[in-house]
Amino acid sequence: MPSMTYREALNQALAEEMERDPTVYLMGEEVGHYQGAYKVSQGLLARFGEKRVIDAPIAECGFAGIGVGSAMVGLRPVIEFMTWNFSLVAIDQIVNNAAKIRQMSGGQFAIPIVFRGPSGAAAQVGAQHSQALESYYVHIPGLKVVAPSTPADAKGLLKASIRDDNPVVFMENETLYSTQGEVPAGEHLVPLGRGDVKRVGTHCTIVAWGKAVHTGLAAAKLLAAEGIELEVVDPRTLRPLDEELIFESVKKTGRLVVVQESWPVASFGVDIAYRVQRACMDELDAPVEVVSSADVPMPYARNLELEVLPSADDVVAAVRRALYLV
Amino acid sequence: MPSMTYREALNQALAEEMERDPTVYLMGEEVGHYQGAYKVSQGLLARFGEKRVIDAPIAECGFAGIGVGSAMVGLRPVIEFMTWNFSLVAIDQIVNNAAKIRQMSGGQFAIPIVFRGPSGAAAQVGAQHSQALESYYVHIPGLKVVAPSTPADAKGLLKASIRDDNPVVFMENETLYSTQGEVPAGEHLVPLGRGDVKRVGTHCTIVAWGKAVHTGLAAAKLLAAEGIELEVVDPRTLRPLDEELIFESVKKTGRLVVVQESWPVASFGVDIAYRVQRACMDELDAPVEVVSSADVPMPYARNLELEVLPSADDVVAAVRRALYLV
Amino acid sequence: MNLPYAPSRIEAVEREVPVNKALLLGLYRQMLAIRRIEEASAKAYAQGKIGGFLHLGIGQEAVCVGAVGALRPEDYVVATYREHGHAYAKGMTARSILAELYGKKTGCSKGLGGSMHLFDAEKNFLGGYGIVGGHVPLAAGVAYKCKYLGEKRVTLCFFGDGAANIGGFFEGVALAALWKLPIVFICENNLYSMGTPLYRSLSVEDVSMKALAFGIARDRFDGEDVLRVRARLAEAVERARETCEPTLIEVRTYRFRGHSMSDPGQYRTKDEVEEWKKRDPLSIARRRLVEEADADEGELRQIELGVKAELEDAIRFADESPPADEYLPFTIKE
Amino acid sequence: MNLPYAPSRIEAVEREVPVNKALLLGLYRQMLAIRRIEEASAKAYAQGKIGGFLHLGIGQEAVCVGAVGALRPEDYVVATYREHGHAYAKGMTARSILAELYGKKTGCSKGLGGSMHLFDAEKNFLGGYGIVGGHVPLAAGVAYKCKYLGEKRVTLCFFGDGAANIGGFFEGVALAALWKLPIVFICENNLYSMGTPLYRSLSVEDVSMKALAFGIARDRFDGEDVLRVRARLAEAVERARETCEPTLIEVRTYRFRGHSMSDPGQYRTKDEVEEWKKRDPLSIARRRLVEEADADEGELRQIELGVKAELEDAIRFADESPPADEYLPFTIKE
Ligand SMILES: Cc1ncc(C[n+]2csc(CCOP(=O)(O)OP(=O)(O)O)c2C)c(N)n1
Ligand SMILES: Cc1ncc(C[n+]2csc(CCOP(=O)(O)OP(=O)(O)O)c2C)c(N)n1
Ligand SMILES: [Mg+2]
Ligand SMILES: [Mg+2]
Repeated sequence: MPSMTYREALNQALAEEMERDPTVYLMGEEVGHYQGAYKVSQGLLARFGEKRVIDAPIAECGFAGIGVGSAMVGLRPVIEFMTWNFSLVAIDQIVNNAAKIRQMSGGQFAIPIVFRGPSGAAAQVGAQHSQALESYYVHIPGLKVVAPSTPADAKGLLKASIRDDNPVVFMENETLYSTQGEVPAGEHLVPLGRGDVKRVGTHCTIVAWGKAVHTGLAAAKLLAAEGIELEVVDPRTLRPLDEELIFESVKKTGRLVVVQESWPVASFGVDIAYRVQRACMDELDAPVEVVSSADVPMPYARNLELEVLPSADDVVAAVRRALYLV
Repeated sequence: MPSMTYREALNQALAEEMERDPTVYLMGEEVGHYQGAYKVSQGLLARFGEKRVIDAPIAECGFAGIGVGSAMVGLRPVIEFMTWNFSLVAIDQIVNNAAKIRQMSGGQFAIPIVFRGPSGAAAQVGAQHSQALESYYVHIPGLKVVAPSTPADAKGLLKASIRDDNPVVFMENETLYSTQGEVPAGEHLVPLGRGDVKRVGTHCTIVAWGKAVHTGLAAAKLLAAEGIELEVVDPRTLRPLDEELIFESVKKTGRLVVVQESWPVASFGVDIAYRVQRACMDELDAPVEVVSSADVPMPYARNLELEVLPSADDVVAAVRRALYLV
Repeated sequence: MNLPYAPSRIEAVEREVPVNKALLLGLYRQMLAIRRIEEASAKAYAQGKIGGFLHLGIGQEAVCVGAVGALRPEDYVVATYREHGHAYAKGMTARSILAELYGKKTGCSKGLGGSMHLFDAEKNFLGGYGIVGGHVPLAAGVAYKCKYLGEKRVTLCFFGDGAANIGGFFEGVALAALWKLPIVFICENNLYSMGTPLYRSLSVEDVSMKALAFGIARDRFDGEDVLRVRARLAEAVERARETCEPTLIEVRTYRFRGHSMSDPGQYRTKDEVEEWKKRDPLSIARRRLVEEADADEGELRQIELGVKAELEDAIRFADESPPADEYLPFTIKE
Repeated sequence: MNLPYAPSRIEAVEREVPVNKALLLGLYRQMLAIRRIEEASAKAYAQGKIGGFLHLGIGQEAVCVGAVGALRPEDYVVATYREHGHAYAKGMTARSILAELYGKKTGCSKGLGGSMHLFDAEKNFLGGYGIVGGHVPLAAGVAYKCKYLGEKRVTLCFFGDGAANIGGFFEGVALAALWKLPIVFICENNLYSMGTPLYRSLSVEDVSMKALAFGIARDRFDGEDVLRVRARLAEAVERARETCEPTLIEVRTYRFRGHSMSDPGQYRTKDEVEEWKKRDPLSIARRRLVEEADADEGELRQIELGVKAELEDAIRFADESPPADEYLPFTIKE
């Protein structure tokens, strides 16, 4: 299997789907001539031309709405937000149009659109640019929400998202773009709604998505030295959620730590915690822990930023609590 | 104590605070000449003039931003959203400016602003106008979130919110505006962050806010006939949350049903459920139940709308499950 | 250096449009049917058969009928929550509209949308929308698709004067202008957004002036004569179709009723409303038919009876249809 | 009826501004200090002492210095993420700016804001903002407060050409126009938003034309001569102060570096950049001082040495200051 970066995997998914289906187009700020702010769309303009790789001005509400309207009548747009932070000026289009038109029209219209881009903090980009917004989108019925953690998943999930007939919110992560991994060539599809066990273990389950999967894996590495084996479950799709896979793992380990970059209150991590506490009440040997970002707007200074973000050490501490080792 | 409607109580709070502090102003669509889309601001234009009661055009992002900017430099704006549904076109101002400026400026600026208006479904106003958005705002560090259920609380909380130095999201409910109740005259302040037991009971705790408090009370009435006494706890402020009051009640009853109009996934109701499950693990005799709106965009037809919204019967059923009566 | 003014591509002269009898008869019939549908809705609302918001366009019929009359069936319409007339003009039936308002399974949106959210995929009526301005970029997206696929189809996007301040409107127009999309933006300027008169919502009361910011064509005229509306729209529609140039049009009109059923409309004087009722587009069309096209009373009576029968049938249909019985699960299964 | 064009209140002629030596010396010193601050920032960024996004305004200094130079200390400035120069021109020190970029406790925002979020309440510098266009309504709100309290204070709101498409910008300008707020909106049109040249982002490349949609005053000129910028801004600022009339100004300028430190700027030719460097505002100011104001090399050298010492001190200060050590709890306690 060829090895490539998460960025290249996304690029390959876009290229393959654009090749496969002429109704697929990519629109966003700097996706064309600039080759993408984070180079995810490198080379696509040259290959598919200005008609299908469209540099949009800074008008997120406008071009998100263009995406929705065009999806209503037969195109399959991929709308890139330079980062998900900027989706807040377009969120009405996603929540009130993309997610609701099917219901409002009595099922006459589908909205096969993918909104994608990096979410979460990069490094020291400050309060307005450091938001992990999955809890916002996963709250909305009518949307699917996807957050890949590896190059293979990035490719397979993006291809599946583009083919899905529902609006899909696809959250990447800047700090993952350069990570490397094996990726099946060609027709590699990861079905939406199916999770994946990223590491097998017995003592405690970690549920995490996107970048946090790697925080979980790092914690697993630290704890393995002490003979504590974490099982890391990556749902990959947050909505619809592969509850079964999570429940199964928790029933085996009896313990759960959810790791997310999201703020804690009314977050998706807490939602998973609640669902597991209900479904696995009898099998749980400890209360479910949720490790989140600190509940503050992100400070700029690197030392404080690191304090705010969930770290492998935070996960280790939570696992220890779950194992009553403290 | 004088009796008045929830609408009148809000009106009184606005009038008193505007009387008390000349930096307080009210801005929103139709708040002035039209006397408010839901008549909350009735009479205020005549009393305070066009300078302090400002009819805004339909430009929510614009006037929300005007509120934030003016709050930064010494005014205390009350910004009315005709309904919270329309806040989605302004949410960037609330999340990225109002909530973050204090942190970003190293504490140099406070944003004493209140964003208020009705949230949740009215009756048959369809998918785009029937959203209970508290889970969105409660997610954001830097905001306080308030949702009064009675006329007295409406007055006391609005007055306290206007005096608070933080941005406050104040969620009313259209179906509550005409409800009647006793309201202390004059200087009646309900401190933010302090909950209230709306009904004392022993068998099961209900936590609910805003309109859902009344759903809980209706369920309590139904169950009282069978000798089941519900305790209805209304946090009133969702952020910061009066956890102690909730925990205390749950420790007494051993059971909890959270009732909310919000969609279920990554919602505030689920957050409370999780917190209680952790904090009261030993005292809980049954898993926490959360009764929410169905996880769909709101259909128009009345029969379906009623199916989607949480009802007293839904609460009764959840309580029965919590009491193992089914 | 003196700054040039932006060119307005249209010389917006109030041209006289000669009567074409057959055409006007058809448009008159449509306007009448729309009037009757809305009167029936108001009645059903009072009877509790319709719930939620109900926004009537009574008084404004010449705009939607004239504008949509300039389209071909394959062209698209995107509208606001005040869209019963637009839906009917685009070919939807009184039955499917009324049944939707009644929340019935047989409604155009299966009772799931309601008055503000009429949709008909077959008729290319792409919806009524409830968030002011939110549908403008969406409409640009529909036009985007037509250009993308090389179709010669035009999108007509209606909006109110109240939408001319909101970001979504500006962004939608800006992108349509930049990318030259085959779309016509038409502002039904009825002088009020809810209770707010123009002078308190717009620093420039002529909405078509916004076109200058984007360098697109504009037009502006009074909207009580359905033939004028149709003729003026035809120019913009053909320009969009042939050259992909968008146009921003303001049509002055007036709603005779309140903003919605709950609005008594106290912000307008009785005199003002009466003055506008003298320019009722239905009366004007009828008068022109008689005075300029030799239509006789019998002919007109025939139309009026036809509309009456259509409405009686539609009301019965809406009444007798089964209620909506299921909402959609939130996602489409693969 | 022929539609009138919207009046532009300003005859935007390129007037010659005569040299006032003392004034120009002061402005030159500011521009030089800003240039040096940003060069120092670039160096510190390369050394890993500054993180995150760093957007330099090198090449654009005459705009912020000239514009802010038209203000009084009690006037307000609201800016974008490319705001080091604006902050310095408003009276903030090189120390407090650099320490902020270094993430230090002694920074103007205590190390919590960073390069994009400089704030100084005392100097009435109300921040740099990172969401394009999001600060425009906020700035209108600051002006709103001044009018509300009857203060004769003006708010100056900077934005980029890239912001001229986004809803927040339009809404902020629309409300300022409708309510006649004492504000000046100034577009630093540096011909690119990130890698996108004007012709691919704006259907009308002259951003000041947006004023026509709102009936407000506008102006437009080249921004390489700091005295011209100051003089032209002074007109708009005084109009705002005296009559509460907002103005929309476009100033043409150019950044010599990439959009941010990570941008190599490959979308521009070397020739284009070199051509613009010939219009470096610092060289122009220096030349005018020598050629038109008889400044001698000694005088200028004196200034240059002063700036050098200021920078050395500021860099040392930023280096030696303790790191930020706590962020703020999310709410203010009663
Ligand atoms: C974003 C948003 N803000 C507020 C509203 C509430 N609202 C509904 S219609 C309306 C007035 C719109 O007036 P106009 O655009 O002139 O259309 P008209 O009703 O006159 O047809 C308002 C304020 C809304 N639906 N959406
Ligand atoms: C709403 C939003 N969308 C996208 C971005 C990403 N972004 C940051 S700066 C920028 C370009 C802005 O260009 P311009 O307004 O011309 O200002 P300049 O950088 O040239 O000073 C973009 C796209 C953002 N910060 N905010
Ligand atoms: Mg109107
Ligand atoms: Mg620029």
